[in-house]
Amino acid sequence: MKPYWDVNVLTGTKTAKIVEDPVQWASIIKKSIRPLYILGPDTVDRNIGDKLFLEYCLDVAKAGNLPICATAHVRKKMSEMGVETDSAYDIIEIINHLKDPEWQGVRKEGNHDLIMFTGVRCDLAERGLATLKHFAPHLKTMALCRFSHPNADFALPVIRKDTKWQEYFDGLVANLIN
Amino acid sequence: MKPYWDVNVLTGTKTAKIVEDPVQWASIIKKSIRPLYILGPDTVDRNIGDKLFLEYCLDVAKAGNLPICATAHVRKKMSEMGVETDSAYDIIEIINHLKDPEWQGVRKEGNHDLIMFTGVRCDLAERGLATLKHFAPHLKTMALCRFSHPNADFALPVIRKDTKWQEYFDGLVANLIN
Amino acid sequence: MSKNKEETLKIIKGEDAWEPVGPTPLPDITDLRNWSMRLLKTYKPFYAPFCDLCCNCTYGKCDLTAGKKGACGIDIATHQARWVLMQCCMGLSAHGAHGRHLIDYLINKHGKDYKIDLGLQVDVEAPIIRTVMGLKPEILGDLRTVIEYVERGLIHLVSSTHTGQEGHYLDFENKSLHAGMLDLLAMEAADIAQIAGYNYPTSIADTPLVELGWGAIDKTKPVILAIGHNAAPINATIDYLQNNNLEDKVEVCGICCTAHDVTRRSDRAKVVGHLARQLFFIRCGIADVIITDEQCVRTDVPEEATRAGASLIATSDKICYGLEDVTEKEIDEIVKMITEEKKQVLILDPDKAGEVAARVAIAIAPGRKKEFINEKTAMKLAKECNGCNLCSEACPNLLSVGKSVKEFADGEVDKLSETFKLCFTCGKCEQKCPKNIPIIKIMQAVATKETYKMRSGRGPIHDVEIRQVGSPIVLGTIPGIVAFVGCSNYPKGDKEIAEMMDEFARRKYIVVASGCAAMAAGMVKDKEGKTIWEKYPPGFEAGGVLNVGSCVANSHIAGAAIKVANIFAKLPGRANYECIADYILNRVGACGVAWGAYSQKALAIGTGFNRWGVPVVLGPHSAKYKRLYLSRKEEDDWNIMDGRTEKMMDEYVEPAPEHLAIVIESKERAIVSIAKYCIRRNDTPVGRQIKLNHYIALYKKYMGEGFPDDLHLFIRKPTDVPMFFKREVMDYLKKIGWKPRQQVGLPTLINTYPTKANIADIK
Amino acid sequence: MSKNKEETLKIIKGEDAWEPVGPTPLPDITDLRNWSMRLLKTYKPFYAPFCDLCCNCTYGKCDLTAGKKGACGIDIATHQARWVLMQCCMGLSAHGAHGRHLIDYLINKHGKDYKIDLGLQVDVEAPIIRTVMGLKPEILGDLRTVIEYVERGLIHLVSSTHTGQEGHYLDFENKSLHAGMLDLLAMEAADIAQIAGYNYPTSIADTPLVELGWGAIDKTKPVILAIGHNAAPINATIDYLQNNNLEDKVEVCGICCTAHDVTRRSDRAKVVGHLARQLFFIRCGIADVIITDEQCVRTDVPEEATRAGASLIATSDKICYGLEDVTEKEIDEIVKMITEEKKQVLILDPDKAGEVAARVAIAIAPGRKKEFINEKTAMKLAKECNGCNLCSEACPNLLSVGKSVKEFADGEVDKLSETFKLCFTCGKCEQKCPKNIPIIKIMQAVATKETYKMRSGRGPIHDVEIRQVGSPIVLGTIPGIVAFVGCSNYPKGDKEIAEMMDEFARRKYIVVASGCAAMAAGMVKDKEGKTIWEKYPPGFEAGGVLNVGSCVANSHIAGAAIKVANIFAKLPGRANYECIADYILNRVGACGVAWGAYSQKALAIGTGFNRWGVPVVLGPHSAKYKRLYLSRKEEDDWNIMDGRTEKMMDEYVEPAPEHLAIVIESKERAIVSIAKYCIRRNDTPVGRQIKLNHYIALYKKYMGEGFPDDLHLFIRKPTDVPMFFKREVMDYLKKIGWKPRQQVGLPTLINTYPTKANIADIK
Ligand code: SF4
Ligand code: SF4
Ligand code: SF4
Ligand code: SF4
Ligand code: SF4
Ligand code: SF4
Ligand code: SF4
Ligand code: SF4
Repeated sequence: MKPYWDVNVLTGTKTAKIVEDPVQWASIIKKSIRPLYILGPDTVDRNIGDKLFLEYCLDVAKAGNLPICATAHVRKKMSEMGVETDSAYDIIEIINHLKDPEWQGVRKEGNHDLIMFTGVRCDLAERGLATLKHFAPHLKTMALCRFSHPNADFALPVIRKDTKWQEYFDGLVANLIN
Repeated sequence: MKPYWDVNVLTGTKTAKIVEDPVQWASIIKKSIRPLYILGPDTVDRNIGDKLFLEYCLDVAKAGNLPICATAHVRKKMSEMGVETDSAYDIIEIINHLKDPEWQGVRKEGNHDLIMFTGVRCDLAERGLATLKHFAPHLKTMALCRFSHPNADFALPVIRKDTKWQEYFDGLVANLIN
Repeated sequence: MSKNKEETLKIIKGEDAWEPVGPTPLPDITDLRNWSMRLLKTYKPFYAPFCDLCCNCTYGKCDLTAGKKGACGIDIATHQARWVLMQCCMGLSAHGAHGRHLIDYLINKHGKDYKIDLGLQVDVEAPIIRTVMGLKPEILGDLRTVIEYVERGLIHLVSSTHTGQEGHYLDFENKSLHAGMLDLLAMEAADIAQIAGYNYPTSIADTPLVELGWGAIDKTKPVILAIGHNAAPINATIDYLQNNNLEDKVEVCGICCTAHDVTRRSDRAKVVGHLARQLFFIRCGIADVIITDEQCVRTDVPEEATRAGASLIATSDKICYGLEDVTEKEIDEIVKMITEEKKQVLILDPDKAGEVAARVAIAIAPGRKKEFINEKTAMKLAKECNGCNLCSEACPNLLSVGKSVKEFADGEVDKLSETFKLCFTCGKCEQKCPKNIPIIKIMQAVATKETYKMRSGRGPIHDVEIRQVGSPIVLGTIPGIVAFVGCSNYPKGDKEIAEMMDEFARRKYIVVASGCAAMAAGMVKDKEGKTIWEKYPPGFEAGGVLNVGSCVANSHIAGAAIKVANIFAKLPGRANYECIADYILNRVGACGVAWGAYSQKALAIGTGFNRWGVPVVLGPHSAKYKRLYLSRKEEDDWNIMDGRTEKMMDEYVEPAPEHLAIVIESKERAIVSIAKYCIRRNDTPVGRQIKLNHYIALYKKYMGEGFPDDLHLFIRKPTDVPMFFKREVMDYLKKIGWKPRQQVGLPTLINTYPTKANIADIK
Repeated sequence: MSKNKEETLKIIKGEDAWEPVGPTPLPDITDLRNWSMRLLKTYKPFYAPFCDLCCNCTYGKCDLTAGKKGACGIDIATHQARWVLMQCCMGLSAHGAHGRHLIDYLINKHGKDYKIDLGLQVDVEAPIIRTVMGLKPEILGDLRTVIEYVERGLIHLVSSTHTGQEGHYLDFENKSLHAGMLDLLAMEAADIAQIAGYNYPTSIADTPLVELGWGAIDKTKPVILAIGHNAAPINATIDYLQNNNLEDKVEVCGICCTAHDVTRRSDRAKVVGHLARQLFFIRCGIADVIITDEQCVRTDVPEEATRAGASLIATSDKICYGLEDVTEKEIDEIVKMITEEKKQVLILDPDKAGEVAARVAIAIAPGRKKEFINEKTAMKLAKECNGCNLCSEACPNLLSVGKSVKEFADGEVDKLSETFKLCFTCGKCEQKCPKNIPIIKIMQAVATKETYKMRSGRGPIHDVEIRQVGSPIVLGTIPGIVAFVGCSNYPKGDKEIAEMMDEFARRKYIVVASGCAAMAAGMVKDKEGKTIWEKYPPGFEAGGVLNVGSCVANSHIAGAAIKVANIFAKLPGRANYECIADYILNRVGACGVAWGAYSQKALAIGTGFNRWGVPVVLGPHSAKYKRLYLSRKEEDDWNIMDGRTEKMMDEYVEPAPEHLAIVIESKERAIVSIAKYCIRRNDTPVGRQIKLNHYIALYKKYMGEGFPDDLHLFIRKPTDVPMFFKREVMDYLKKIGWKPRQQVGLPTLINTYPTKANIADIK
């Protein structure tokens, strides 16, 4: 499975499992004990259809009761929207923390066992996922990104249409609530 | 599709089409105009079941009326068996020739449009296929090899069992004759 | 293993007693290893593998995923570190070889005893060379000694990347840091050589404003375009034009650092733009003659020059393009070969190349047509687009170029124009297009034709400037020196560079730029139509905005930090690397920003700055460098010695600077972080107040209300709290249970690890 | 661009008039470019990409598949060539840095004026240095001059691998050839330095037979194992043992080239084996102390030494393993740290390291148990195998190791024993095993405990030998010099090396070996129990089998070819590279064989030989080097000049040598091809008869009945046809319509391309 961006083509052996079905995606999240949802700046710099990308993500976070790590300048928009973030590391910093199994996590309850992210710049995200693949065997990674990420443990297929992307979010939220 | 040998894992974007069905394999050969069958030393150094590997290959060549290029020391066994080879370059030399669209081929009728090989040392074959992938856009390559070859245009899946491998040969011969 | 004391002293002219020789003259790879290891203890390597495999030797490919070792025993971290070292060596070699050629060339011209004189304002002519080697260069020949030392170091470094050599990533990092150090050294030698040999201005701050932008090039004249980093041939063109009264008749312009350097020679030369405008400018066909020298030159210039109808003269052994070497032929004959036989040639004699370029340009220009494509024609070309987006998928800057082309075909100009501003004109999109749409050409129609100004490079910071700002820098009352360096692989275009620089200049930081960044900064105008170069003063002072020059001039930025220690604070600098670096790390609030770093050189430079104790912020693309140096502020070793008492502090000390090399995803976040990374443990309460004031204000501006969640770590006592936020902050501190603590007196790492450095020196 | 004639003459002591200075003293990258280009015209680069992508800079990864260019404009061929240059630079640096350290160390010991004296038999002490640089080295200081020249060359070469530099693959190849040339130069300097500095034997041919094989190591004594390529520390151990009358009490042994070099110092030292036995031998636990120096050392030695209970002393700045540098501590203290605190240490002073090793070994050996695992226990371990073959998939030598383990568990020993013979003990299989089966350990049980003999390295070929064989070599009556060099990445084990060498020695070729190949050749006995080293005479003569020594001694093989031109044929050699290389290419029937080449060094060495005009045959793994130099015998440019008439030949001239660098898949085919690659255009009819006789005979033996399909190309006149096959061949020639043609008189390429070389010199 080639990711959307050529620069992210995998040169490796361990590649993501593609999860086409939001039901399955939701069930992976639900099985985790201490998940973390990382939000990158694309979520505040883009819309999906008419709605801010971030709103979809916050719906997911809420539905799954996922603690958030707002990277880059995402915190600003969140605070404008009156949503508090659990933490605000930049992407490289949070990954650096996640590498350490002894780290206590953003809620000081222990390191996370599942990392999901959305809206991180795709080439940077892929590097971060590579770091975690090699150096954080204690956790699993999920790329909730329409451009697909081979270095994650679980990734989406490339989703070309906005409507499909919205549908995935909707399906996910629905299944996380149930 | 990972090939059997780790050292041959693809780091690239253009990867072989896996042809599981000998019918399809045969039809690709049949559609070619000037095919060439390259035989490597594994064909004389190994058996499949009780029969010399080479014998299967010669059956294929015969069924498909394929000119042969015997590489390494394959010629010796062939001549002992009383079979004449059309040419006897070593693997790198034949590939070097194939790169040139103006080359006249082993039968001096023009360069080949389809190259198939069997029994070349797997890591070396893969390098040769890479050469052709990049530098011989004028021809297609087929790896009739149970260990699978990502750099070919068409490759087999990994075939672990001798019996399956024999079956593939049998199917191929049957379909080439028809 | 191989150090001979007598020989060392001979090389550095030990008898020359300008300062006593410090503990580490001509350091070998292992001589500063303990310093590296001490840095790496706090700033640990962070690896982001770009590939899971190693393909370095014929045992490969080896899969190193998640703990697996290669056939040689190497693991993924060590392999990444090895790769980084190799890349640093490439960068170091690029500068070193460039320096070697320039110096040899100038020695051939002027003799090896030619004096180095940087003018009235610069007495400490070579702070890096002095501190690293213990040598005070006085003549061109001394600069060759520097390069010889660099060459000697290089072979050992490259050697250790061979399969079956170094086995620990920390030792590879020590070697990378060493390579970085040698890189800055070579750059200093190279820039001093060209300043001396070409009489570039060095003792004035307000160097001329030169014209910038492709729009500035007068197409009606013959146009000579130089691309690369070694101005020797294009400087020879300038000489030829001047000597023949042709300066008015011919346009000389440059891309990349050669552009900087030729404008230091003649302010009538023009700057087309940075690296990322290469293919665009060649293809638009304005240049009649292209001179390539070395580094960051597209490898397909011969093909593109032919396509554009331009003549090509290659001039470097680094870039020969398979062309015929005509160096030994007569000039007339060469001109004929180019103009009549339409040959592209290699001329290894810069003087000859310079003259040939001028003569060819004058000969062929009249016969050439030069027009940008118009919008209508471009739209017609774009109409073929089927919206498949294969082009977009290929884009290294993740641009939706396909969408822009499609919309442009439908008459929508702005989107494509925006895309062009973010585009590197790398050409990858175009070659993937199944409809063969000439995307780059189409972009000509939407590219601005505006012209801009850039201040030409000024070289080293003056000693007197250092004396003036030394104290406020070290006390913290000048909140920091922010240096924008490196290449143009920007995530979001030139604009962000100008914005970042403006933000800090307004806040009275000292803002320095070089190389492509200096050009990018000039490509944006404010409401009054002024670029940042016109808006701010050019001195090394609070609120000053400086262009030091080309890539090799980056050395002067490190040089300025060293001079703060050596000139202002009077630390003995000679062969005293660790003390000076320790001083910089703990007391000089400098931060490098390489927002668009793409090259191996930028990696080496950044790593070199890191060894001097200067943190570097990188843009998102730079995660592909594979290695960063990060701390974790609450977990890592911030233990430090109070240099006055020579005792370890027995309480937590602020994590400053927090990281040595970090990638930050967005400009907004980067700005906030840069302000933080200018904090030093030596700040006085007033200085700390000023720095925290900016940190908090920028945080509020870019990150939203509230306070940075690490603010308390940087507040030692209530006197550190900025007035403006006083009450709010004090409330917050109370809420989170903050407790006051001591300020470190003369913070230092010396003696916290095994070292031959003398702690007395840092006092 | 930077050549200064006076300085050049000063560096090479131009006033020293042993020969007039030729056209190319101290050549820069571009000075021999025309020679490279001429070679590359016939021997075109062949690229086999190992990866379709480039990941060199932060614009990547760029997909270069089939015609696509990267963001910097590079295409796949040029990128491959760049990669190869980088790899050649690594190899060159490994030897160069090794030479630099050795020379500096020996200069510190003996002074820079220490005379180089290679004994009565060697007057032309440094044929490569003389020919390339124009320098005749007389003292150690002169060897340092050589390395300085190499260092100067290196920085330019590495520089051109930077992104945005060289844009044509042919120019990258010229640079690789230059790197290869510098590599051989550095090796010559390094080996001469150690011969001079350590008094290695040099003027005798029958150097001692030393013991070879792990079985040869006396486990009951303290065992010190040296791994790597720089014998300085282990030589110091020998000194210490000798000075303290402990030589009998301690076993000193080595792996890889250090083993060669320590046996040149003391023939009581033993050779464990080559590179590929490293992990096996460490894990079997026989070594009490491991000394690592540099190159081809597993990167995980610290971990493996700990696991095996051995002490570890690292001794090189190339390999520091992150260990504490204890160089400055007292020996007693270091010994204590190792024996009591169980620390692994870094000691950068070879003398100190050597002594510490001896003292530690003596101290700890009595407390250690050393036993190979027995078959029964091993089988028990193997019983866990589930036959999943994940181990096999990981094997870089494509071994069915899983099957062997499974069958071993069922009591079948032979298969595993066979597998072990082909195994590199790289350990990749083991780490993939889901059942954690200790495969390498199990193999101990089936590994032969036999001991062998190897002739220790002899250094340069003697001038008198050259005088004796010069004529028959050039006439062709000695059918060829076949040199087996390089590493142990053999496709089918050590055996093939011994077989190939035996085939050519029996046929009265001159057979030379070095490095790992010399060891592999000794690991096989004939029916009478003799290794090839015991079976054939050790002189440079027809049917002789020689070990020149470690990797750096490979230079003496090129040296011998040069000496044929310079001593026997009296060609002026000084700074006369092209003439000498041309002579070798056309008249010296030498062929290198690097059957198991794995390293960047081997690549550089091979490329260096190519530039001298010596073809190299590589084993199948070496396709992973990505580049070969191949001709097509019927299509390519075989035009050549008759040196006597100075006219181009107007008819087809035999394609000899046919390729410069080729990978051959099987030993059988390689043997036939090697015989062919020894054919030269200069062969007299008698010489050609002899060569063709072997070619035909070997063809029939390994390729079956009939004749090679290119036989006719090598037959000029009926007098070229070997007696034995006369009638058969003449019939065949008639059948295919062969026509006789002229023999070239003094075949040469000089003056067939632009060159400063003087054709008069080749006469
Ligand atoms: S260098 Fe090491 S990891 Fe890389 S291919 Fe060679 S053996 Fe494998
Ligand atoms: S030319 Fe511009 S738009 Fe096209 S791929 Fe390169 S950066 Fe992207
Ligand atoms: S690849 Fe070509 S056709 Fe496809 S979207 Fe891009 S410009 Fe349009
Ligand atoms: S390291 Fe680079 S060149 Fe090597 S396999 Fe990976 S992507 Fe390809
Ligand atoms: S060096 Fe060139 S091909 Fe390689 S990643 Fe960089 S831009 Fe792409
Ligand atoms: S240790 Fe031997 S059998 Fe195992 S993978 Fe390496 S070469 Fe193959
Ligand atoms: S991986 Fe382990 S279990 Fe599987 S075949 Fe190999 S030895 Fe047996
Ligand atoms: S021959 Fe190869 S493996 Fe052996 S020691 Fe030399 S470089 Fe290393």
